[in-house]
Amino acid sequence: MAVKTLTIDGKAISAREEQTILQAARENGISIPTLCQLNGTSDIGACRLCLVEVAGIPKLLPACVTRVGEGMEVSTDSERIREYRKMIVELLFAERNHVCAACVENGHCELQDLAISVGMDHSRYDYMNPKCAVDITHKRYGIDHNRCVLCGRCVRVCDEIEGAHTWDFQGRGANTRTISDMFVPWGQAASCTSCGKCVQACPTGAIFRRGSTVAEMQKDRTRLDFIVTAREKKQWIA
Amino acid sequence: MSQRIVIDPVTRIEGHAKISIQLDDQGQVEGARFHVTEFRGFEKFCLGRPFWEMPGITARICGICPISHILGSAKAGDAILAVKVSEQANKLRRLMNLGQYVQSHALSFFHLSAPDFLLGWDSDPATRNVFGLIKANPDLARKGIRLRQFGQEIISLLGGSKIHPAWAVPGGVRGPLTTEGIDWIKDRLPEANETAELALSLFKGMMDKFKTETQIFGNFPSLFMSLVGPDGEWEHHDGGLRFVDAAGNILADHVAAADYQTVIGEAVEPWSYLKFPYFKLMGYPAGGYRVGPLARLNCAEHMQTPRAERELQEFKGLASGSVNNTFLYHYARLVEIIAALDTIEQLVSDPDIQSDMVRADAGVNNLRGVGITEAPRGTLFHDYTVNRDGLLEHVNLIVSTGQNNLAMNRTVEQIARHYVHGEKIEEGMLNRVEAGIRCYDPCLSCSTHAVGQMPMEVSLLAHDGSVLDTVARA
Amino acid sequence: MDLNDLLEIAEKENASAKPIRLRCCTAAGCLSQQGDAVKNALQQAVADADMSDRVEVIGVGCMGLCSAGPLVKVDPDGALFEQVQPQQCASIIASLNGGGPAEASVGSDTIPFFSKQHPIVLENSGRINPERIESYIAAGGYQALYHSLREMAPTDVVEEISKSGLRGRGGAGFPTGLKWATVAKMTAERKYIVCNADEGDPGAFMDRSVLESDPHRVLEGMAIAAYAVGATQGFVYVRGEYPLAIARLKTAIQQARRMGLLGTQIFESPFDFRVDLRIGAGAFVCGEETALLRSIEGQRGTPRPRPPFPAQSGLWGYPTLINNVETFANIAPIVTKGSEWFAGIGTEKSKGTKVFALAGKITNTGLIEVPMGTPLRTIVEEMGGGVPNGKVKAVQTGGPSGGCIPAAHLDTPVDYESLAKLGSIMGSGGMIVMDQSDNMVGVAKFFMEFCMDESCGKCVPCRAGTAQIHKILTKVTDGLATSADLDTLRSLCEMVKSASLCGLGQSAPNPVLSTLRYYPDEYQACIDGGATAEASA
Amino acid sequence: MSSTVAAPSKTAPAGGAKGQPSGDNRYKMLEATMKRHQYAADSLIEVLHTAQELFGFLEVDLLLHIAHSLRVPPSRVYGVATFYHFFSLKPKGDHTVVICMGTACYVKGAAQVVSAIEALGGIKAGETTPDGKVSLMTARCIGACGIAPAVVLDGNITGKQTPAAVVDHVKGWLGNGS
Repeated sequence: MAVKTLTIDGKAISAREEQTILQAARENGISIPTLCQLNGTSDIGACRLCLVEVAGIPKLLPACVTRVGEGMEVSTDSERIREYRKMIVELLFAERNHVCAACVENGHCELQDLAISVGMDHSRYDYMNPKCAVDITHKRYGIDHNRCVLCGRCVRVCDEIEGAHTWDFQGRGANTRTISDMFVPWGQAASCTSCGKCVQACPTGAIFRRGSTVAEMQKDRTRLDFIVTAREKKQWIA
Repeated sequence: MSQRIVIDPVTRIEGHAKISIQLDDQGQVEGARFHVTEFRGFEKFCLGRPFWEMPGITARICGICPISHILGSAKAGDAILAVKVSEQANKLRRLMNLGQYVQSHALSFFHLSAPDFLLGWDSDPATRNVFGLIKANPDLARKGIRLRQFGQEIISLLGGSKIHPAWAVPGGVRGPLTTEGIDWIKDRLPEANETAELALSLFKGMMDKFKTETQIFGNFPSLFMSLVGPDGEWEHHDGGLRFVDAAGNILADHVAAADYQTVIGEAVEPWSYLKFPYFKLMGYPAGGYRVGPLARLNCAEHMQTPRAERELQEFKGLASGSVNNTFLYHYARLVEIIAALDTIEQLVSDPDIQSDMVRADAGVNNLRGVGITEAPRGTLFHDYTVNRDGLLEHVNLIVSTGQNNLAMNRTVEQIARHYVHGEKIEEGMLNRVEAGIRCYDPCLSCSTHAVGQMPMEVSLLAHDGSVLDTVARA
Repeated sequence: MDLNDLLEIAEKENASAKPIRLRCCTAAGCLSQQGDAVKNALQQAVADADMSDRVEVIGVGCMGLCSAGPLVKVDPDGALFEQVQPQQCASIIASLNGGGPAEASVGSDTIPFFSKQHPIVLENSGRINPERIESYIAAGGYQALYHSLREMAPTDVVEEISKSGLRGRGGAGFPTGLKWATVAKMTAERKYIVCNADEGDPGAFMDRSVLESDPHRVLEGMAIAAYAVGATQGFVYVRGEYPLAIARLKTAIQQARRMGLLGTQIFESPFDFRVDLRIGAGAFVCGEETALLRSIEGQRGTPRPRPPFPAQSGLWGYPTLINNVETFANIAPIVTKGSEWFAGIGTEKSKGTKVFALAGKITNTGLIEVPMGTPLRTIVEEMGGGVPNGKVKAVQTGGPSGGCIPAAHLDTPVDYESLAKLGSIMGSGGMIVMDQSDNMVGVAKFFMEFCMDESCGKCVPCRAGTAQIHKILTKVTDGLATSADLDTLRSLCEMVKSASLCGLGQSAPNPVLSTLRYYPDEYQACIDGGATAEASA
Repeated sequence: MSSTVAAPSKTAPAGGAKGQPSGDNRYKMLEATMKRHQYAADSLIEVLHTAQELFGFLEVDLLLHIAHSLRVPPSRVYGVATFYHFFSLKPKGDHTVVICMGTACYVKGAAQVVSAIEALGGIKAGETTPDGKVSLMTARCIGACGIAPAVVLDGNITGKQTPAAVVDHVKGWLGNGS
């Protein structure tokens, strides 16, 4: 197991060579904001919130997929990065119809936490006000596309951990929508095992337990971690 | 020469009132209109949302009585789930509503109206507010503030926050009251009782002084409506609808929530965003009715506790039939604080209040649900139609201010007739118009936005429509 | 099949050629102007005049000057007929037979449009019949492949390409030899070659023309690459919008396979190489290599972060070499004529030639191939003939990823570095000329709408950022924007450029940034003066 | 906005694709294509191309059939079919007019051609007239920049077009529907 030494925000750390900057940072108590990243599923580098600066490389690099390197000087909190993060969060808020005050996830939402952490008090961009539907045809769960940030966690958790691949995206660009099966209402998606992993994976109030009232929905990520760890370490095989 | 007076709105749309006073060609008040320009579009905004979210969403309609919306909405949700909430849950909901009565009524009396009573209608507007009151009568002001806090704290202990706790949910409530909460309430009850009694005796003692106001601040016969219990007792959350007329005759009784439209119609007037509900059997506008504390006392035959019952009967002694004086809303409000405190005392001693069996789980079993509750300022209706998944397809909200709308118009008109002289709007008149409206404690944000002053615009209009004078308050 | 067979085919093909040959352009541009009817009419006229023994009419690929199509060229005397109508064909044939001057308008191949060209990629275009492999072989085709397989080690081939200085013609200009060497070095049980023919830049049609005019050239380049890096399977990913190119590629693959130039044991060597077509389905982002790979795998064409680069982990996780059409088309000549010859053309850092598609407000629209470093002015004013009845305002290069170069910079030599310095890019080679009537804010908005619609939606800066940029630009053109909006626009463009996942998003703001840089007055005018008409003809 | 150059098949699935696949010759041809690709999941796009050629558009049941045959999750098939503008999940009109909106065509006035046809047909780009006669589409550069603006009428590329000329042509389609 080769070890690399590097600095993150001036702090000298060592990391295993197969680790990403994000993993190394987290192990050393340095927090880098993420949204699409979900432990146990593949990293896609889509939300761009974990972009970091690496000395000598002009491009910003996504910490979730960039491997550590010997002598790397990583900066996770420059003024430029902070500003970009804030812009990205503002773009997300302007893109769909997020109304925190009336949201099931209010107070427990990763997007809301991000907004607070980047110091966003309003979005400088115009609200797009897209027409988005709420689908609560599933017996136990619901999805409100107004609150979806298209992070794809539900798609990956369903495909990679549950193995059902009920979720996917349809369309593209700003018209991308999360869909179940052949764009049928969730309740009619034959492939859904109702396992609820997507509910736990969703960072916002987009996927929720049916019957949830405002601010009542709280995701429990440890349940996913448990399954992933148990599987990776084959804890279920005697 | 005919003229018109406009008390015109206000700089800010939301929660601001515009009042126009129309003069005839003799320069006499011909009529007055209280235009509510407040329009939040909640009924449209909610469409497509799951009904479970409605308690949280509709709580945003108003920062003053969110509890009523939460409770009304939760009850409509109960109906859609087709569940009967557990006794325990219902007691908790009732407790929260009573907490709200205490805080809202205390706010109305001590913070908003007391400066007029104690400092005088024509005192300097700059000090005619709660701060002036603190200066003039610090002990009373402090007591009032603490009484309000007591009510707020009950809400907070139950819901976890004072303003928008979406704690009542379709099927019940999210959780019970803790032992610490019960102890706290029990500790503070004696003080609250003392303040309430003090306020009531203070008001009774001033009744003679307020003869003019009692006569001209909306003194007219009308119908009254509220919820009453099975035996016609005072009710703030359950029971059925009762209509009584000015003479105290019962016109309709024990109307179930789901049947409200058999007795209530809603008219629309082009000059106001508010709808005008009326008693169907008498048509519009003859069927206009009043709701709120005065209506509840007029509709109720009895109170549930001896102390409150004594007060009710004394109050009822003021008139042979219904008490028709709008100014006596203030009196009724104080009686209700007494009743609320008595009931709170009963509830916190009930072991059910600590039960955790407080939430029924169910799917969509009815496509329509109506929830009615008595908000401090009057009866509140939440009427939802959902699709089979529980997404809202139609929403009808009838709020107390809407139901008092006709009465508020008549009140403004009566005050104007008495106080408008000539073509200028005088401060004394302005304050009395405001006080007349304030009797109803209307659910406009304006009733609290400014310290003791309602943000509104009043215009005086000549017969030909030209504006003679306008006074705007922000 | 060996070299002798090749030469034999070539000889036979040349011998069968009739003394007079009329070459008719049958590429998409001329076809859309009745090019096929002209060809048929010529054939009929030849038959009618009973001249079939010495005159033949052949369909060839693009001759370049699309604005003058349909084009007919007569060999060997070199007469060029422009805008030929079917009814003029009899007269043309009659003129060959001494019947006096033809009625058709006569062009000249000595005008700068032709004379300043240096055809390497396009050397066969407009000369050979793209639907006959024999025609390609007669022009020396597949000899480079033979030469590579039989006389060079794979490492020699990579070395030769490296020495030539060839850089990727898809836009970014990555050194081709380096890419090949990376794939060659990988040890894997399988490797792939992919030809990126998803020419999506609006205003660019070089690759389409090459595929329609000389498809075997591309296949031969791919085969040489496969040999050099050790791949056995290739894919041509071609736009669905190019039905003719697809048809000709299909024919070409079939013919090559039948002759044993693709398939197993090519030229009786142990080298196997199979090529399959993959048809794109209308997604600009699939021009991005990782998105293209996803698309070949039958998935949504969303890019992924690099590294790993396709050269390390590409199709199905195997090392994959991706080059674009024009890059592959350069391979055979380099192998045949040597890296030194190639390196002698162009500039120090940009070797060889580049094909450009000239379009927009310019007299001579069409395809040209010039040495790298040719000044923009030569291309636009001399070869392109400038703007008809007007002045050049700007030249847009690089499509939606590029920028607008103002007329003041026309003397810039066209190479990768110089264009980048001006805030544009070489791109795949589209050049759209704009005149004074074009509103640059409208142009920027046009490109942003394109990028917004083509964003795959995966990463937030591109998905939500392009939509916001477009919204702000709409405010600007509608006369509703303020100076503060321009600041928001600028900062948003910078963020989208720096933070997007793939090249589409990273370059999407270029048209806005370059017009903001060179035409701030036009933005300001929109703010000061209200709504402005968008660019129009 | 869907873009295509090839003329669509004029035969929409009779009674939808729901019928007995075995009784429909087009299903046999589709089957042959899938077989040629050995029912590999990665041939999805190729198979969708074939299906659209055969059926004119991709109905949901047809997509489900493909999903089952290639053993690809239905949501992925739908996701792919809607990602690419070439694929249409709705039937196209009897005639199609595709207006190239590439840069060269844009600067030569393609937008005006689009507006003219939108006004004539009362439809937006990407839509089909209510009578099902004409579908209007825009394309991302068909590579005919030399003859801009280019318009593809029922699969035939025409160059140097004007709004009036295209309107005349489309009027003919709308008039007699043939």
